[in-house]
Amino acid sequence: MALDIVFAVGFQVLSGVATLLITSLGLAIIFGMMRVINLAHGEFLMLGAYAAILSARAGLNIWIAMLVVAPLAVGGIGLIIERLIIRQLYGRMVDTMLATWGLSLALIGAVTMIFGNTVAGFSAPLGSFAIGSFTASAYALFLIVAAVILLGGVWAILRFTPAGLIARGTMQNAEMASALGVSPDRVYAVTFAAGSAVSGLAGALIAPFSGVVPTMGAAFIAKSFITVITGGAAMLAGTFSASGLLGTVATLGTFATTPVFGEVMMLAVAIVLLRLLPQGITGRFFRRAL
Amino acid sequence: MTALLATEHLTMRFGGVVAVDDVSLAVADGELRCLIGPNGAGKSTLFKCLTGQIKPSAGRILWRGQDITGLNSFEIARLGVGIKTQVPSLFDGLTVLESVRLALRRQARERVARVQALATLERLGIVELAQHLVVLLAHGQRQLVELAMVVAPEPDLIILDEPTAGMSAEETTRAARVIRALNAAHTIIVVEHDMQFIRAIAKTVTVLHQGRVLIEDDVASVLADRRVQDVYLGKTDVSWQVVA
Amino acid sequence: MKIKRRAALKGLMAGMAAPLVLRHAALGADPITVVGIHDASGGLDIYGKPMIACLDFAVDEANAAGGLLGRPIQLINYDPQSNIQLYTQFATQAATKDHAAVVHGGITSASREAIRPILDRYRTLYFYNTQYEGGVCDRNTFCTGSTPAQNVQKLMPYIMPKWGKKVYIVAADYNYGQITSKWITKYARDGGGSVLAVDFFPLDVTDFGPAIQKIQQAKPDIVISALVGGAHVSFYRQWAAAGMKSRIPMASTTFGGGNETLILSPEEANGIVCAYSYFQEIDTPANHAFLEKFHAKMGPNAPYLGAELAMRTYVGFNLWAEGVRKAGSIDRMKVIEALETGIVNHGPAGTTSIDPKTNHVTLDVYLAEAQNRGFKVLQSFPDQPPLDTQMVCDLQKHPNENKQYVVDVKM
Amino acid sequence: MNGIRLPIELTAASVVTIAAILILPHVLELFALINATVYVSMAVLALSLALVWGFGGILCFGQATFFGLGGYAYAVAAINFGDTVYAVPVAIAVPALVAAALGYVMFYGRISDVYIGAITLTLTLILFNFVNSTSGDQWRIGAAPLGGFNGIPSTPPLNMPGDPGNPLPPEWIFAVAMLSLLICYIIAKLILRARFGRVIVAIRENERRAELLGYDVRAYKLGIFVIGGAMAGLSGLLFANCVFVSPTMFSLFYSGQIIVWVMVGGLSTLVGPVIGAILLNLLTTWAGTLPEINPSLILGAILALAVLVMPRGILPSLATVLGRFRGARGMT
Repeated sequence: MALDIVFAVGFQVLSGVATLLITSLGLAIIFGMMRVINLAHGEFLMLGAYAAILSARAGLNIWIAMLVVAPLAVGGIGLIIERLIIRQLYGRMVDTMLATWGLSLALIGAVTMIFGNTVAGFSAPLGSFAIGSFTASAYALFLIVAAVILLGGVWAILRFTPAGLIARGTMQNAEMASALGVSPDRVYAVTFAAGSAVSGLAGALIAPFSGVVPTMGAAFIAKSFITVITGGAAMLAGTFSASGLLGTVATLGTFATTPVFGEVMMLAVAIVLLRLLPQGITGRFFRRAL
Repeated sequence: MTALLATEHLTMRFGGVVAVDDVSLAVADGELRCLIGPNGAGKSTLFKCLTGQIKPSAGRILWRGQDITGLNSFEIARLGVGIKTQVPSLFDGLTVLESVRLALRRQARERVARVQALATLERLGIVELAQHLVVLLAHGQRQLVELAMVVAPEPDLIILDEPTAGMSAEETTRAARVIRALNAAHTIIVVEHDMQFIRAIAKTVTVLHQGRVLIEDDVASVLADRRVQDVYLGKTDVSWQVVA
Repeated sequence: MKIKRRAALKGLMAGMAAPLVLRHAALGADPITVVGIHDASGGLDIYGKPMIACLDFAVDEANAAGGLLGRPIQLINYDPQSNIQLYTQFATQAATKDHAAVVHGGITSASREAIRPILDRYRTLYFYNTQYEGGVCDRNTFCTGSTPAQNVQKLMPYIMPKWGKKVYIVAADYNYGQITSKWITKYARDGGGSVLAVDFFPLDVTDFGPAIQKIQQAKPDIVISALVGGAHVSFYRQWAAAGMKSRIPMASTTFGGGNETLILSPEEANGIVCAYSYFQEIDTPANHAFLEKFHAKMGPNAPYLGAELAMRTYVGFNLWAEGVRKAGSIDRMKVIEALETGIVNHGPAGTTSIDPKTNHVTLDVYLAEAQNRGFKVLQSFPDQPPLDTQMVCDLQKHPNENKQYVVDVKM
Repeated sequence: MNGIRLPIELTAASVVTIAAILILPHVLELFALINATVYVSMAVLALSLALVWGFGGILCFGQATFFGLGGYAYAVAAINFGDTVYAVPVAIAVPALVAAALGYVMFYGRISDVYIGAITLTLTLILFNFVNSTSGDQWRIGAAPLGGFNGIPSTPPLNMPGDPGNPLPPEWIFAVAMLSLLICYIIAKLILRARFGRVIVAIRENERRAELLGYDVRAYKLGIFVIGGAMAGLSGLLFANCVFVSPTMFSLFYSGQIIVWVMVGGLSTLVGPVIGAILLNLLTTWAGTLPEINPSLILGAILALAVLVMPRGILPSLATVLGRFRGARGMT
C-alpha cells in the first residue's frame, strides 16, 4: 500500500477520534466530577453551534464566535440549569438523567420554535492541504489540534491550579472537601458551568461539518454517553482512551465497510467492553489517572 | 468429626495487597466462634469470602467437608447459612411480615409460611411490628428485623458481621444475651473488634492481624496474650513476631 | 395565508383537533378537499417548503378562476416533519377523516411507498409529483415527475464524453438511492463507461470525511451524487473543503431539487451538472409569466423554486384539475379514466401529458449546470416519454396491477 | 385485604376493556379509532417497562429494542407465512429470546445501574443503524425485504384465524389491542401477586439482602426482563397493525418516551404507566395542533417538572393528595 494512503487513513482516524473526544469531554467532566449524567449534553452542543452561527451572522469574526462566544453562552446557560434542576436532584442519578432528558426535549422544542427545524450551516473556515496525492480538509487538522489543546488544557487546570486541586479533592471525597471549608455547592456549580462551556465550544467546533439544526444533539448524545461510560470513572484518561478506541474502530470500520456498519462495529465494541470491564476502562486500568 | 465450616490456606490478594493471607480455620457444629482483629486485619475480606461476595485468590472453603469455594452468595445461603450484615440490610419498601416471609424461601405454602414468620417475630419480641413498613422503623428495631430474617429459615450457621457497631453499652449487653441464646440452636460466627463484647460471649476466638491468623485459643488465653495486647494497644507492626 | 404547519405529531383524536385554518374561496358551494402532505420541517424541508408554496399557489389560482365544477377547493396541508410514520398518519387522516378528493404529496420514495398502500386501501386518488427512480405501476397513483429514462439518460451522455468513463456514485441509503444508482450504472455502461463503486449514506449522516478519502483512493473521472436532504448538503461542503472541487467534476440526480444552490456558496456549488424536467432559469415566455404571477402573489417570501419538485407539484395539481373538469366529477374512478385519456398541460415547464399506459408523464427535460446561486440551462429535450416504466408496466392491459418494478442491473 | 382487592381490580379492568371494545368503535370516527389503537399499543409498551423498571428496578434505556423487534418479527413472519395469525407467536418469541440473551449477558455478568442503561441503549442504536441500512436487495428474510429506511410499508394486518385472505377490519384490530392490554395487565398483576413478583420487588428494594436470603437474583432479573421483552414485542405487533414497521421503532425517541410514560404515570404502579402513556400521547397530539408551540417543548417540560415536583409520578402523587395512599407500598 502506498504510504500516502496510510497517512490519509491515519488522518481520518485521528479526525474521527478528535471529534468523539471533543463532543464527549463536556459530558465526561460533569460525570467524572459530579456523577451526574447530563442527557441534555447533545442540546448543549446544539446551543453552542447556534451561538456561533448567530454571532457570526451578526458580523462577528467566525473564530471569535466559535472559540469565545459559544463556550461563554453555553457556560452561562449551564450555570442557570445547575441552579434550577441539577442542584435539586443531587445524588439521585436516575432522576437527574430523566430531568435532563426532559430538558433536552424542551430545548429542542424551544430552539425549533425560534429558529425553525431547518438545517443551517457554515463552511469550514480553512482550506485544504495535501498528503501525497490525497487532499484533506485543513479544518479537520484544526479539529485534531483543538482536541489535543482542549484535553491538555483541562488536564493542566486540574493538575496545576488551586481550583483544580479543590476539584480533584471534591471528586475523591465530597464530604472531606466540605469539611475543609470548600463549599461543594459552589464546586458543583462551577464544574457544571465549565462542562457546559466545553460542550458549547465543542458544538461550535463541529458545526461546520455537521450542519446546525435543533435536533443535531441526538446524533452525538448517545455516542458521547457510551464513550464516557465505557471510559469509566477517570474523566480525562477515560474519555481519551474510550474515544481513542471507539473512534478508531468506527473510522476503520467505515473505511472497510459503510458508515453505518462502522458505527455498528463501534457500538458492538462498546458492549463487549462494558461486559468485560463493568466499571469502564479506567475502572480497571489507569485507576489513579484524572 | 468434620467441621461445619472450614477454610484451608485461604488467600485473597487485591493487586499487590494481600488482605487475607493463608488463613486456615475450622468451626465445629454448635460452636460460637469469634473472629477478631483491629481495623485492616482482614476481617471484612474474610467475611466477604465466606459469604460468597468475592472469590478468594487461593485456598479452599469447606462446608461439612465439601468444597464450596467460589459459590455465589445465594448458593451459600441455600446451604443453610444465615448472614447478618454490619449495617442492617433490609427491604425498606416492604412490611416486616413480608420481609420475614421472603426469608422463608423454601416454604412454598403461603399459610404455613405466615405462621412460621409470625412465630419468629414472636420469638424476637417484635410481633406487634408485623404490619409496619420497614422504612419507618427505629434503628434497634431494624436490627431485630434483620435478625428475624436471618433466623427464620433456621440456618445451621449464622455469620454476624460486627453486630455491636453503633450500639450503646447497654444494647451491647442485650445483644450478647441474644447471641448466646441463639447459640443454643445454631452454630455462630461473629466477626467483631470489640474485645469487651467478645469477653461476654465467646468460647473460642480467632485473632486476625495483617491478614494472618495471629492466635486461636479460648477467650482467656487470647486476652492474656502479649501479642494481642500489642495489636490492640496500637503497636501495629508486629509482623516479625508472627514470622518468628 | 396561514396553513396548519405542524398539523399533528401523532394524528388527531376526534374532538381534540383545534379548528383547522383552511383556505377556501368565498364561494357558497360545498368545497372539494385537497390534501397536501409535504415536509415543512426536518431534513427534507429544503424540498418541502417550495413544493407547499407551489401547491398553495396552484389552489389559489384555481379558486380565483372560480374553483372546480363550480365548487371551491379547500386545501389542507400537513407537515409530516420528515418523519415517515407521520406520513402514514396523515395519509390515513386524509382518506378516512378529511375524505380528500385527491392527495398530493410525498417527497422521498420512502414516503411515497408509505402512503401509497394506505391511499389504495381507502380508495383515495394519489398524485406523486417528484422525480424518482421509476417503476411504480398502480392505477390509483399518478407520478408526474421525471424518471431515470428521462433525466439520467440525458445526464450521462453529456458528462461522460466530456469528463471520462470512470464513475463513482454516492447515494442516499433508501429505495431511491439504491434504484437510481442502478440506473446510473446502466447508462454509464451504455456509454462505454464503468462504475468503480457505490457508497450509500443514511439520511442523517453528516460526516463524509472517510467517504471523500475513499473516493480519492478510487480516482474516478466523475462523481455522481444521489444524496438527499439537508444533512447530505454537508457532502458538497466537505468535498469543496477537501479541495476536491477542482480535481474531480461532479454531476447529480438530486442536487438543486431544493435550495442547495442558495445555502452553499458559489465556490462549493458551481459546475455541478444536473438534468431535470424544470429549472427556474428556463427561458420561455410561459415560465416568465408564471414567475411574475408567483412573485406578485408571494411577495418577498417567494421561495426559490430550484429544479423539478416545486414545479412538478404545480403541474401535478393542474393535471388533476383538468382531469376533474373533463370527468365532470370528483369521483375517483371517473377522474382516473379522464386522466387516462392523455390529458395535456402546457405550463411553465413546457408540455406535460399523461401516459395512460403507466400513469406517468411525457415531459420536457433540461440539462443545466449550477452557476452563481442558480442554474445555467445548457440544453433541452422536448417530449421525453417514461420509457423505463413503460418497459414493465401496462395499466391498460393489467388495470389491477399494484406494485413497483425494480430495474435489474448487476452491480 | 389484598385477597379481596385483586378480583375487584381485575373485574374493573375487564369491564373497562369490554366497554371500550363495544362503545368506542361506534363513537369514534375511523381515523380516531386507528389512533386509539396506536395509543393502546403504546400502553402495552408502557406496561412492559413498568414491570422491568418500576418493579424490577432494571433501568432499561432500550425497551424500544423489543418493541421494534416485535414489529419486525411480525412483519417478516406475516409476509412469509401468508396467514398472519401464525406470525403472532413469532413476534412475541423473537424479542423474548433477544431479551433472554441480552439479560443473560448483563445480569450474569453482574452489570448494574447506569451500565445496564448504557448497554440497552447501545443495542437499540445498533439495531436502529443496522435496520436503517438494509435497503439493498441482499437484505431480505424469505419473501420479506427489510427495506432499510423505508421500513416495511406493506406490513399485512392480522387476518381471521385460518382465513389469510380476510384481514381484520380496524374495529377488530382495536378489540385485539384492548384485549392484549387487558391480558398483559392481568398477567402483570398475577406475577406481582405470586412469589416470583414478591421476590422481584424485594430485589428492587435490596438486591444484596435478597441474595443473602438465598435467592438467585440473576435468574429473577432475567425472568422479569424476558417477560418485559415479550410484552414489548406484543406491543410492537399491535403497532405494526395500525401503522407499519420502520427503523424509527428503534429510535432513541421511542426508548426515551417509554421512560417518560412510566415516570410520569408512576413507578411501581401498573395502571399509572398505562394512563401515562395514553395521556401523554393525547397531550402530544393536542400540542401538535397548537401551531406555534412545539410538542417536544411541552413533553420535555412535563418530564422535567414531573421529576422535580412529583418524583413518584401522577398516580401515587394524586393518591397522596387524596389521602388514600397507605404508605409507599411496594406491591400496588
